[in-house]
Amino acid sequence: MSRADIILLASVALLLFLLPAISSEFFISQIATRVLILGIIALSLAFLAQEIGIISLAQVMIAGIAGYAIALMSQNSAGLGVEMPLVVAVVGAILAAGLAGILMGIVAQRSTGIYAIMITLATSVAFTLFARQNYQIFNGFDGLAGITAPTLGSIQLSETYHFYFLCVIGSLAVLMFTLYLRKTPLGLAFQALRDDRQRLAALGFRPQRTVVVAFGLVGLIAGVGGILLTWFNTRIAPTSIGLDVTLDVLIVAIIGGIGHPIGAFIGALVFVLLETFASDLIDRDRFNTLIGAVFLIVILLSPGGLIGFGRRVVERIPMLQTIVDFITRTKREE
Amino acid sequence: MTLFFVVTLNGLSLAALYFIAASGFSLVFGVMRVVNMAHGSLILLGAYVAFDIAEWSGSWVLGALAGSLAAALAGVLLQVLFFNRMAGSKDQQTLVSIAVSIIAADLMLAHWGGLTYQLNLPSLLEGSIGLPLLGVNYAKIRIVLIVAAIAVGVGLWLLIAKTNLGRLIRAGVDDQEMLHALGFNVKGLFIAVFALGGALAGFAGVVAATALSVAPGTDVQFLLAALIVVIVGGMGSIGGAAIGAILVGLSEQYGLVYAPTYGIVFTFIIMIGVLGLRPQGLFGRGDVG
Amino acid sequence: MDAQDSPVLSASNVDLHYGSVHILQGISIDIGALPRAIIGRNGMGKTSLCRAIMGLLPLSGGNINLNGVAIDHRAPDWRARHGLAYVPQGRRVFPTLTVDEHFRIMQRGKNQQWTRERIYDIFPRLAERRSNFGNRLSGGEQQMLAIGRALMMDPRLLILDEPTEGLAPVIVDHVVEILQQLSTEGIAILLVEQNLSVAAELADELSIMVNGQIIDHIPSSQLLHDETMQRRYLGISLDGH
Amino acid sequence: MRLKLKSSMRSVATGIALATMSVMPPGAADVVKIGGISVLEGAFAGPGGDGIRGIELAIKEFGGMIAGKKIVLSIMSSSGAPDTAVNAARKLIEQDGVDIIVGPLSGSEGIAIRDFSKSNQGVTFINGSSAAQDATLRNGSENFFRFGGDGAQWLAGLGTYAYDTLGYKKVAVIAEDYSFPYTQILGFMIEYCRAGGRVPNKFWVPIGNKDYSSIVYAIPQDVDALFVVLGGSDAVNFLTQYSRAGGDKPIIGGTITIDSTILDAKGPFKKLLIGTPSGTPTASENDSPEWQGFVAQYRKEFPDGFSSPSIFAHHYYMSTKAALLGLEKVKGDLSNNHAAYRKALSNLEFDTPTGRMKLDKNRNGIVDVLLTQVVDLGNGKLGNRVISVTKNVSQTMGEPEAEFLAMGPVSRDNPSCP
Repeated sequence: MSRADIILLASVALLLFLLPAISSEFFISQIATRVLILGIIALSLAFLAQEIGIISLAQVMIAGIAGYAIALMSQNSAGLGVEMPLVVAVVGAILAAGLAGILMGIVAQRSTGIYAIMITLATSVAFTLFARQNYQIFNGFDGLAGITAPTLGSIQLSETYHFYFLCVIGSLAVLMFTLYLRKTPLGLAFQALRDDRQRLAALGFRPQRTVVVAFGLVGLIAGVGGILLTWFNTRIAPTSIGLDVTLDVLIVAIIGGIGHPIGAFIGALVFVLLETFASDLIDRDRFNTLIGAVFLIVILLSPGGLIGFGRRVVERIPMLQTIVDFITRTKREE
Repeated sequence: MTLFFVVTLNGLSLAALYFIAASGFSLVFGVMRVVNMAHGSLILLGAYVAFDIAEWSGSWVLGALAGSLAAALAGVLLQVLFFNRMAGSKDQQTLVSIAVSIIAADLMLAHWGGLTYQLNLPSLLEGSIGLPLLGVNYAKIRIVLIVAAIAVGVGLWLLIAKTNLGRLIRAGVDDQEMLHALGFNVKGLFIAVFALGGALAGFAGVVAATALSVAPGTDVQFLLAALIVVIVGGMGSIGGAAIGAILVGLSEQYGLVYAPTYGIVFTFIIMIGVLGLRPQGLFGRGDVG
Repeated sequence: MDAQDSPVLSASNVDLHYGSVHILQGISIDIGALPRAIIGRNGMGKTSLCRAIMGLLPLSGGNINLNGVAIDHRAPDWRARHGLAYVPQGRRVFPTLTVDEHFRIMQRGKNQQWTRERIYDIFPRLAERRSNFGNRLSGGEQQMLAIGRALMMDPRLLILDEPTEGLAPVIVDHVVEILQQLSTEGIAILLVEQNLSVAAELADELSIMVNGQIIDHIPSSQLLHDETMQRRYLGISLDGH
Repeated sequence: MRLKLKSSMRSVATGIALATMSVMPPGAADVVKIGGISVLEGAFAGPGGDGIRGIELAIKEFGGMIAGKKIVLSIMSSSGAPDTAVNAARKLIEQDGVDIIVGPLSGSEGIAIRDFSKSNQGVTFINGSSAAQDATLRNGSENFFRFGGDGAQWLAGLGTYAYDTLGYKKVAVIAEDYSFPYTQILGFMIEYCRAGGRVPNKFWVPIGNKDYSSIVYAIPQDVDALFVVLGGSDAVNFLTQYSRAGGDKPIIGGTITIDSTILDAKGPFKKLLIGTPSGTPTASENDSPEWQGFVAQYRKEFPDGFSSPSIFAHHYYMSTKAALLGLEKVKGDLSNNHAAYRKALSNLEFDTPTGRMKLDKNRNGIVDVLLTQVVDLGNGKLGNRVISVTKNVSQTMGEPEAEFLAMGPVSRDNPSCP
């Protein structure tokens, strides 16, 4: 991680930990917590898009696989699965997501552009439909309910603030993971893959294997999001990971822009605020028009997402530019 | 055995509907490299307008014309208002079309309500005919559907291969700037392509509203079908779209009858299989990024 | 420039920037009945000048008149319809159109002077290959096709950007012959070349372009025989490219 | 209560942060806040919108005031999916501070809200039109009430009528593959099978399927009728394709197959519905003055609504009215986690447009159900004629509870009598 990233992460962490002191319980549970969970899942999409240039619409499905895994390894309303110790369940669920990512990567390893989007979308829809039709494992349309975040000693993680802090920690962890990954040789191989598959091969990497590894790693990120999502909703069902959720996550990643991992969370914030308050801002029947219009404006005005927009604003304001220059200069000294 | 043949025929006639829905989408993609996610909205709009006009005039033909025309106009508006201004960025065009489809769905809901709409069949197409050899009755409209799809397919092929507009479209895809420098108004040409793609979408809506029915959500349903068909067949290839439509239509109908529980998953498995083995689709060119 | 000649095209003080790079710097040129040739090395701005005249690149200064009328605000298609025809570097024929289809899209009506048949007359080779697609032609055939389709605009001025690049010598001779013939038929010609002998054969005077400026006009015969001058201005020799 | 205190302490900060967004009516003590959850987008938007009309109708009937307090209504849309219903409820509770929630619309949403209600004791939940059996029968929640009954109850009398009166010995079922149709089919089959009828085939159609042409040909020729539990465009498509293929078996409909949301749909398929028997609490041609008064009120308030209120409008109306009557009984006292209020709701007995309403011990409605038949009203309008009334239908369809529960939860294969 660069010093600029450390400064950024530290300030974000500080802000997130102080947030409960200045906002309502509603804001914490319905806005902030959802933003973080959505942000984590969107980050797995945005990171893949940025690092290897492939937009995967399978990330929500992969999160859902972790969600189903944690549900099946916990007590649930349908009485399906086997209850496991917490550590086994959590690690198992994240690994399941990683494995699902690897499988997705193997299937999609040769695809690029619109075809990569479509093969991941098809896989995601196929899984969702399978889960909806299957009652033996997935309990069909109704899915699995009654899954609460666990209690660690005396700390009840399902309590609003505890769960929020859990999500903050999860978000910071995946952010650090992605920022760290970018600087490793593997991260550099990813970027080479994005820029020129042939050149990567010339460097001695096997492009398709690198794609699979990348899918596996972002699968782990989506897995973290999936577990938190399932604990947050206390349930998982095919509709939790359906086509509209998949498109929501895509929109979040796009609004945020794919320039910096933090963008996914900024996109999530805009999205959740809109989704929650659109019906207050406008005659309730037409809230979707408002949501669509805002997306349209964001896309038309800032091709690089809000991160790109932010960059342009910074360039216009000398003081901010000085600060950024300062940070980037310290980065160069490293 | 009779059931198998009838189901096959059903699969083919459903494929015909999907092909019509996908043809405009594929055309616009083939020419402009725009993945127009608002294509489903154009289909639904065409159906609604066709219903209103058919109801008002009592004529299915007038309704169908009006529906196609309305969708063509909407397609032109999309091109003029949005796509034209961001010619460079394909991703951005796709995203804009998603945003437009969200708004369009909501506005159409506001105007036409949540009801289901079905168009009156022209009396010529009502009822069923006996199928020789099989000894069952079969709906005329579904036979007509297959004929209509073949007509659309052949018409599109003739248009692209044999007419001056088709030549200009191909030249525009090859080298837009050169065509411009040879004295052609390229913007106008692309508007024409969008009008044609929109008209095909509107016609698909008319056909869907006649053979089945339309309601909120029909837009997404047909967009998804068109996407799958075109992706399996290969973006921008009319022949590919036909093959893709047949694969999808057949798998849906076989699945429905022979494997009701998981049949619905088949289509997507086929799509995953095709793209896994041939990432550019069955008939796609490899140059799509 | 001969005095009785009122120019078809006249560019004065044309400036063009690409980003912060000043590509054309105050170029002035008149093109009348006699062919004009501009020579210069790669990257000197020759292609940019052609594109600017065609309207494919926006000027940042100066102006261009066609038959005495300012056309700076006109789009490429307008310019093409009003007498400018462009044969670009690299030919840029349409790969998915056949030879015949290239000409068919250029057909406008009865009053057209240059018809398909006339093009096939001067390029019999193309008539033989009329149903071949653009990407299935040799370089020479592509060049004939590019010239042919430009002619179908019935141009007042033909702008050719390195038309002999990469062609076999016998084809080069044929192209030059055709251009000379066109010139005698009253079509103004602007030729941009690296090949000194081709340029010299077509035009009596050569304009020399260096770093976005036309630095000198020299009679062809003089430049052809003065190797020192060739090296000084062009860094090239007769044997060319 | 800790929850509430915290939120008021922080309300100042929120007010600044969300100045433009938060809805904070003045004099919060003098209002009672009600939240509505329905589906206002996608395929269910028609039914969902009518549900909201029902809520508004009930509030209007009370003049917008109850027990001296002003009624403040907040609406949230769900997508028909369980998660979105829960998120809508959270927003209504935590942001808008509602005391009572009316909703949701569909089966799986209802079960999700029932689960959610268990951890939100500060709020009382009154079901809208969601009709999955298990929302109240198994695993009920003390603060989740369902006045409208479930999907099985709505078809009371239909199975017996089909076997005894219409003489159908064998029926094939065509239905969408999820919990609401399962529940409706149970309601039909429990009587039909007991009477001696047989259901040799059930054709489960995946949600989202629109082309039924092949199902049409797979239906065996030796059945006497088809029992069709499809809603919206699915019903339209099936009936059209069945008829165009020359199918001529009589149709028996599920409740949503003959609801005004379909009878009002536009197109020629409508004539295919004429004569279809079904069961529902709401029938347009119900002559009772209560129902006719309700229809008149509905038509007056919502000229752009359906020609007759749908089951969604009625159920949301009835649920909202129950909520308000309960408030009236306790004079708006919601203290002590609504203890008195919930007691009042549990014991509430009141007249609805569809008969007298009271709850069983699981807080599920004991309803009067109409056996109906679709009739042509002229001018291209369809309605439902009442054939007979079954009063006081309980959730166990008249069976002893233990025996009923022993049959196990409804599914694709339960019940079965091939």
